[in-house]
Amino acid sequence: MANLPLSSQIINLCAAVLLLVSFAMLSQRRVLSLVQLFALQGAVLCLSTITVAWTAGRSELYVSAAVTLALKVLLLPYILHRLIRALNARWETELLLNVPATMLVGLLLVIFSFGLAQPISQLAATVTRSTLGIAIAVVMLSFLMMITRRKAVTQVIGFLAMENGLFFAATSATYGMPMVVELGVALDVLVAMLILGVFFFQIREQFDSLDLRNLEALKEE
Amino acid sequence: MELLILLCIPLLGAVLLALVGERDWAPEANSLMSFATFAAGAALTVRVIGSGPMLAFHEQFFVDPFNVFLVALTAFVGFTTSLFSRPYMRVEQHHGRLNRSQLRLYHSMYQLFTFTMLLALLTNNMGILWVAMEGATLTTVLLVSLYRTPNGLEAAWKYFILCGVGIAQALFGTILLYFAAEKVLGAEGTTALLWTHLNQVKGELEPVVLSLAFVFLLVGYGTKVGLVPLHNWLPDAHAEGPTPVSAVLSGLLLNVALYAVVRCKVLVEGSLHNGMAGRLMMAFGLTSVVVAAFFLWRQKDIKRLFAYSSIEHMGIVTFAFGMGGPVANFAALLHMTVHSLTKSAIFFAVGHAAQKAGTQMIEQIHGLLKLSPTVGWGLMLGSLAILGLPPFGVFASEFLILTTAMRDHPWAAPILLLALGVAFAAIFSRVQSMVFGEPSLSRLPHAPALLPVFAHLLLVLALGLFIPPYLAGWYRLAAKLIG
Amino acid sequence: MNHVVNAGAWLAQLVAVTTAIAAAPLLMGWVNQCRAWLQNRSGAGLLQPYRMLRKLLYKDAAIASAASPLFRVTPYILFGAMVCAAAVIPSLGTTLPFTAAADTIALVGLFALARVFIALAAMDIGTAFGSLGARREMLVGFLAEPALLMVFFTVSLIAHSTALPTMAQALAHRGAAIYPSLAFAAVAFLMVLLAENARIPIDNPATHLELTMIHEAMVLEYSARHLALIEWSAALKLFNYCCIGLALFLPWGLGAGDWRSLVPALGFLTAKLAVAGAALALIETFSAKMRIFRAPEFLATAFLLAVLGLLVHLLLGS
Amino acid sequence: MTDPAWTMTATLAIPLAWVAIGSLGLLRARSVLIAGRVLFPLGAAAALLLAFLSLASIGAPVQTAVLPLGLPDLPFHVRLDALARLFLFLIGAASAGITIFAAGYFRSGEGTPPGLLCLQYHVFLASMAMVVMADDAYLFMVAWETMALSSFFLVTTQHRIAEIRAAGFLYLLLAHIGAIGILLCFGLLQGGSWQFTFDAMRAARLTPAWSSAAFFLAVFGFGAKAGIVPMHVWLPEAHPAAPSPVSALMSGVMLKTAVYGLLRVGFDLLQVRCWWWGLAVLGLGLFSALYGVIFAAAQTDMKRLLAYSSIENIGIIFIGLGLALLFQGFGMALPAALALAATLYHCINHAFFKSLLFLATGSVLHATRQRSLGKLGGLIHRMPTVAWLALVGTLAIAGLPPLNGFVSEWLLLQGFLFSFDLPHSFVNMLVPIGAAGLALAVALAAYVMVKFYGIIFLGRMREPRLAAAKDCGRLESLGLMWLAAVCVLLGIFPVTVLALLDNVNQLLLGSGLAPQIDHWWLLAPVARARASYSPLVFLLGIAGVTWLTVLVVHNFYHGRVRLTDPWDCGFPLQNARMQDTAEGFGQPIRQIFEPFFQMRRELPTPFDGAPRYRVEIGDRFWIWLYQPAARLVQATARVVGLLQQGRIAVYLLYSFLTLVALLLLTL
Repeated sequence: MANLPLSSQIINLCAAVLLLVSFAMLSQRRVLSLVQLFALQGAVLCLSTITVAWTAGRSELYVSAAVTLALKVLLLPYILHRLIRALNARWETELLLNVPATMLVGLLLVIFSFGLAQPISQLAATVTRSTLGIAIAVVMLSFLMMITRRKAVTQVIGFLAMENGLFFAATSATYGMPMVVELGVALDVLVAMLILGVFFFQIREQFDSLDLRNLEALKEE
Repeated sequence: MELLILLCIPLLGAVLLALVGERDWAPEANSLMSFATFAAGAALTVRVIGSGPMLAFHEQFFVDPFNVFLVALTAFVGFTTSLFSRPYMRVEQHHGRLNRSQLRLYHSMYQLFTFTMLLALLTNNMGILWVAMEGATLTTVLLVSLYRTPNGLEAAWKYFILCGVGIAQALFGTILLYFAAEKVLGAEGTTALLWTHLNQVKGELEPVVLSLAFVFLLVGYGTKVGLVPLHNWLPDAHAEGPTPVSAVLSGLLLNVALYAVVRCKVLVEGSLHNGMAGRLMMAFGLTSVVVAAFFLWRQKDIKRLFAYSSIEHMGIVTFAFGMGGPVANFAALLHMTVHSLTKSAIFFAVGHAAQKAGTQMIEQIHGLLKLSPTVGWGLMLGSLAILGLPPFGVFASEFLILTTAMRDHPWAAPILLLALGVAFAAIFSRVQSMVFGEPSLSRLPHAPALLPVFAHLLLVLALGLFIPPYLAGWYRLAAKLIG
Repeated sequence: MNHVVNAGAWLAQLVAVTTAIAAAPLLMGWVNQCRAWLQNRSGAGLLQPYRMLRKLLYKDAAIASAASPLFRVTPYILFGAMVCAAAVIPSLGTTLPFTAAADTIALVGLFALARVFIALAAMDIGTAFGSLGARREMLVGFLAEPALLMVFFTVSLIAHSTALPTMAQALAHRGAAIYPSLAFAAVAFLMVLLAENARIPIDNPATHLELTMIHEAMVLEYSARHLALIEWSAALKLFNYCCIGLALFLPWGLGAGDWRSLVPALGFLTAKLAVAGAALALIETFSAKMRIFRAPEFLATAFLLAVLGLLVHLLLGS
Repeated sequence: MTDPAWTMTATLAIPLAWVAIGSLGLLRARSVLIAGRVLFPLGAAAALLLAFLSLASIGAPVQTAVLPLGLPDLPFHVRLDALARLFLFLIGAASAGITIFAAGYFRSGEGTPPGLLCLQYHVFLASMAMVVMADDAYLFMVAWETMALSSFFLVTTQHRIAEIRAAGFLYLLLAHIGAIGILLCFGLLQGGSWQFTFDAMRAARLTPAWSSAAFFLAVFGFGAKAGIVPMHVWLPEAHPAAPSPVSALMSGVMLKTAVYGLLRVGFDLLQVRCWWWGLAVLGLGLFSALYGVIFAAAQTDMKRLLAYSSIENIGIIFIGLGLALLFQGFGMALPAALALAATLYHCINHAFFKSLLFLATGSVLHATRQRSLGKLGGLIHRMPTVAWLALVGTLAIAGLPPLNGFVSEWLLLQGFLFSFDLPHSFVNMLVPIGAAGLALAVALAAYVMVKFYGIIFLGRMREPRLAAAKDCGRLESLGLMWLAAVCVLLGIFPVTVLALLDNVNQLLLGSGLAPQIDHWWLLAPVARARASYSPLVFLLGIAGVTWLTVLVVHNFYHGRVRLTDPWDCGFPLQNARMQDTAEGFGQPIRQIFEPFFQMRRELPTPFDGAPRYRVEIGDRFWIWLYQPAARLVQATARVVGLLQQGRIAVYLLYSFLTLVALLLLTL
């Protein structure tokens, strides 16, 4: 570690924090805290993007960082916050898998992700290559979170966290995608969030709750 | 130029219909827009056939025989579906299942969906392809949940989450692709995600990265194709949305998603040279065919039934693309075409039948032939066509796929045939009980639009007996492109 | 065996057919007479069948009003078929011109034709007994027919032919060779003969007991000349069967079919038929009528024996 | 007439004309008059033309053509050779009679409108003709499945009746499964050339193992269509469900296309043949023949009875086919030719007599609206034309001389006689047992046909309303007469027919019976000393003697007849219900062959006020084979259905696990 430049150390730190936040999200039952963790995740992401932009001298990454800040740190958590208050869905009542077991699976996933990233990282020329494994791990953990949660809101937060992981992968492995794509992705995420917001209201209108157990009627009996 | 018009018309239409989509003449406007799109698509097709592949707008758009054929198909099915949806949506409104604002949403999203489909097909940028696919998901989510019923919401939610997660994997795959390409093409330009460039240098791309990328891309776009075991959203979304949406989902969206997979496969195969991508696709395809065939046995809802049939056929096409080679690719393209035409025709007929019966439950629909012979025959012939009975075109493509399978992978042919047999028994027994027997239906306030049904079936029939040389040549070119 | 279409052969053919037609009731009378003797009765005499026929022919026919033309035409067809069969069977000589028209398989077909017609006629009136008889007759028929065919197959193995004259010739000239397969075939043939001709143990020609009768149940509705023709056909059938049996298993003394050989052949035939008739009477006397449901077992045994004969031949190569 | 190009064009024009005629029917779909008086007779004329054309050119050299249709790399190939021409003759000649009958038969009412029926009917005809003409796998499959499809629609004409729908479904399902077998067979046949023309398949060289696989796939596929046990279950369901002309066409003609297919594959496309195939086909045929005829004897529905009889006859055809394969496998040219000729002969025979009988049941059905044998009887008095023509068919199918059914059975038995010369010591003992089985089947067929004819047409009417039955119309009787006449002609002039069939022998076996056929009136396929049969002499003999007897009896005695009540051993109380029923007539068979049946009896007790006896005959194969298969599919579907159990988390898990598994795979 010692011989790494400061920027890399910062990025690595960010990566570690991201991973930590992901685990925190995995174990967190309070929905509002989850939103805060999500905002934190976005902030760390923003920080790491700025660092990458500064280190690599890629000016368009500043734009990305700004979009991230606006969207993932401010706008989306705000929308979520409002939604949760409006829908009165503060608590995740129960998980499909208890927390220790989830953590254990998460740990295995992290090992798996690191193993997966190993051959790719060796090819990467960027300063941030070692963080690719963490990016994959974040994606996987978000996936796990979506699987284990029963509330529609938490599932969406998991979905957004996964998006964060992807974004982190994009910046850490390749200094970001072309701008058009970045913007397109951001637009999609925003629109998705809006649509989901509408959905929450409709679901609650129909079922009086956001519990996903209400959404198990369509099946092969 | 045609390209720009082609993309602008549906976008304009979406905006326009978002404003006036609740008017009485909105369905006609929708059809008109779709027709204009179709005309532009036809013009583009003619041009590409005449002067070969083209690039446009800083290489951001790209048209070759492979995608132009899908563009033409998409525009055509989009147009005929809009024709079908005119009386259909009017009847829905009449029955009070839809209000005016929902109708406006429907029309606007219909056009937007067409736009995203065309964008996904025409773009040269793998990133934009992803954006368009996600856009298509978003528009169709709104379409699926149009009725705001509990089941509709559930279906839309599942569709959204599953496809959203799936497509996130595809984004990761795209990132990895970019990661690999960047080393060869350089990060400075924006060329590193352009398919034409990637295709030129595919031999130099890093195999390890590409194989990982392909896994993510396959799982991602494969979710949208409806490959088993990623298919779970598909039957729900098909069954709960309005029937025109089911028709375009089956007829177009699945094709476009598969198109994305195939584009990726071309790159990956070019880099890996070990047939891994093909084998994966074959495995997914075969699983889908077999599992879907058995799923068909448990269906009580007519639209779900045909949704599973779509999974089955997408499995067949995926399998064929997985096998690769000129004949299999040719057959797969042909199968895509005839499946789109046939399945949308079936959904048209099913839509009318379900409206007449006031239910989608198979057990409660009888004697279509007696009360409405044209709808009955449309459904019957469409089902027979989709089941691969000659002289319909589906048989032609299945014949080619099966014979190729016998040659290249003899073990797969009996499995495919068995699944086809199981599917035959399942679908036919149900359709027969609906079409035949004592009638249980009522009349509708608007005359059904049967022109699209029989136009599609006639095309499919013609393709079974005679494939015009220029069409065959075009398929061959496309098949060669895919390799 | 070239197609000899000379007058002499045709005349011999005519003699053979006439002999058959004329002598068939005599054979029937002889069997009945022997049976009477064996049962310590004096019997009605050799000529009783002729008297019977004459009486029937002179009577007015009484026909059920529900009868269709089929009912009336059947006795004639039956008689025609039996006469044709008689013409085909080499009873006197082996080169009679008509014999080429049918081999043994065709002969079996001819018997089947007669059987189907009489069964149909029996069903025509629509009485309980008629259809009962038809059913039983067809039951016996479908079991006897394959057995008979197998018998012919066994013999044709030796003769390499299914044409009766050729078979008879081949067997007549076999010298001292012993064919065990023929013994099986002969027993099977005998069993078929008993069944097909409505003799004990399958049927009792002398009874009208509804539980047991087969042939008589079918012809209950016939009277007068129709009945006469049917009785005559039955006699001809017995005669034909006996001649087939003789041609296959005791083929000595058959003429070639020309004038000179005709007279000794006639003598041989008379002698052999006399013995056969007596033997038939003996068998009938010594056995008891079976229940109708036992008939399939009886005929299955015949069938089995015939097939065994065949296999024995293949196994022993002789 | 024998100008090759001209006959090819003309032969191809006829299916086209059929399709055109059928399409015309759609213009006035509801008009019985146009369909019945114009279109169907036109179709019959085309059929007749096809028959004559094929007959006249049967000895002509092989002609091929490529049509500008089909797949880009595999346009439609057609080919006319002796085999194709023979079956075209069969299709044309039999369908001519059936179509002219149909012209008078179809009426408006419930079910498919006549115009549409006309289209389906003629497409059916055209597809059968194309099956026979096809010279590549694609066209063959297209025609084959079109045939199945059009006949399915014809079967389900009365689709509002649930049993008919079920029958149609079963039929199409088995046809489809059979088609899958055929497709696989073609896949093997191309033998690595990946050309799906039949020419390429002829040129392919397969190993014996692959040849055997291909052959047995063909037996499976074509057997499903032909109704070979155990793929026969659709036949007794579909034939009664269909309108009678359709049953006639399916049973008489369509089943033969399956035989054609097997002949084409077995003798023409496959170059390597093994003798033991013959044994297997022979065994299958034998079992089918016995099974079919035993079940036919137990039936109480006249069309079901005929359907089972079709199974029997197809079994006999397969016996012949197996025998021919066996002989050819051992290089015995003459016996092979004999057996093959017998097979082909029986195909033609069955086409005519079975069509005749099915059409006769159609007339009975129209006149009485009754299919159950237990409610018919005495119809010879009300429907003499139908009854007498049906008698011809009955005698023919029962295999009685001098009609046609006997000729083919005679030839087949003659073929069996050669089996003793087979060089394989085990086989030469096994095959004669086959002859015994065949003889038993044929004898049982006579039993069945006596039951069929006697109960429908003879005796007294079992229901009072039968008295209102009317004889068939003019067009219908014309159709029946044509078929009956051909039956008689085929029976009387076997030598002429054999000379025609010999063209096929030459094509498929490379050798024929030709030198053995010399006298036109005397059938002696091997040598006169060995066996000979002359139906003409036979017929003249019987007719002459009968006539003479009539003359003698009437001249010497007298012809007075008194009409009375039946005597019946003096039983005083008699009514029509005291006749044997269909169940009663079948009772001995049910008893003897009890293990074959799945029987459910309902017996009255001695104290029943209104005693009732009921017996239901079930097919054991249905219980042993089809129901377990259906249950297996259902069970699998149930298991598969667990995949979709509604919980989104589980779906995500699938996606997740798939991803992880694939990643592990690539690592």
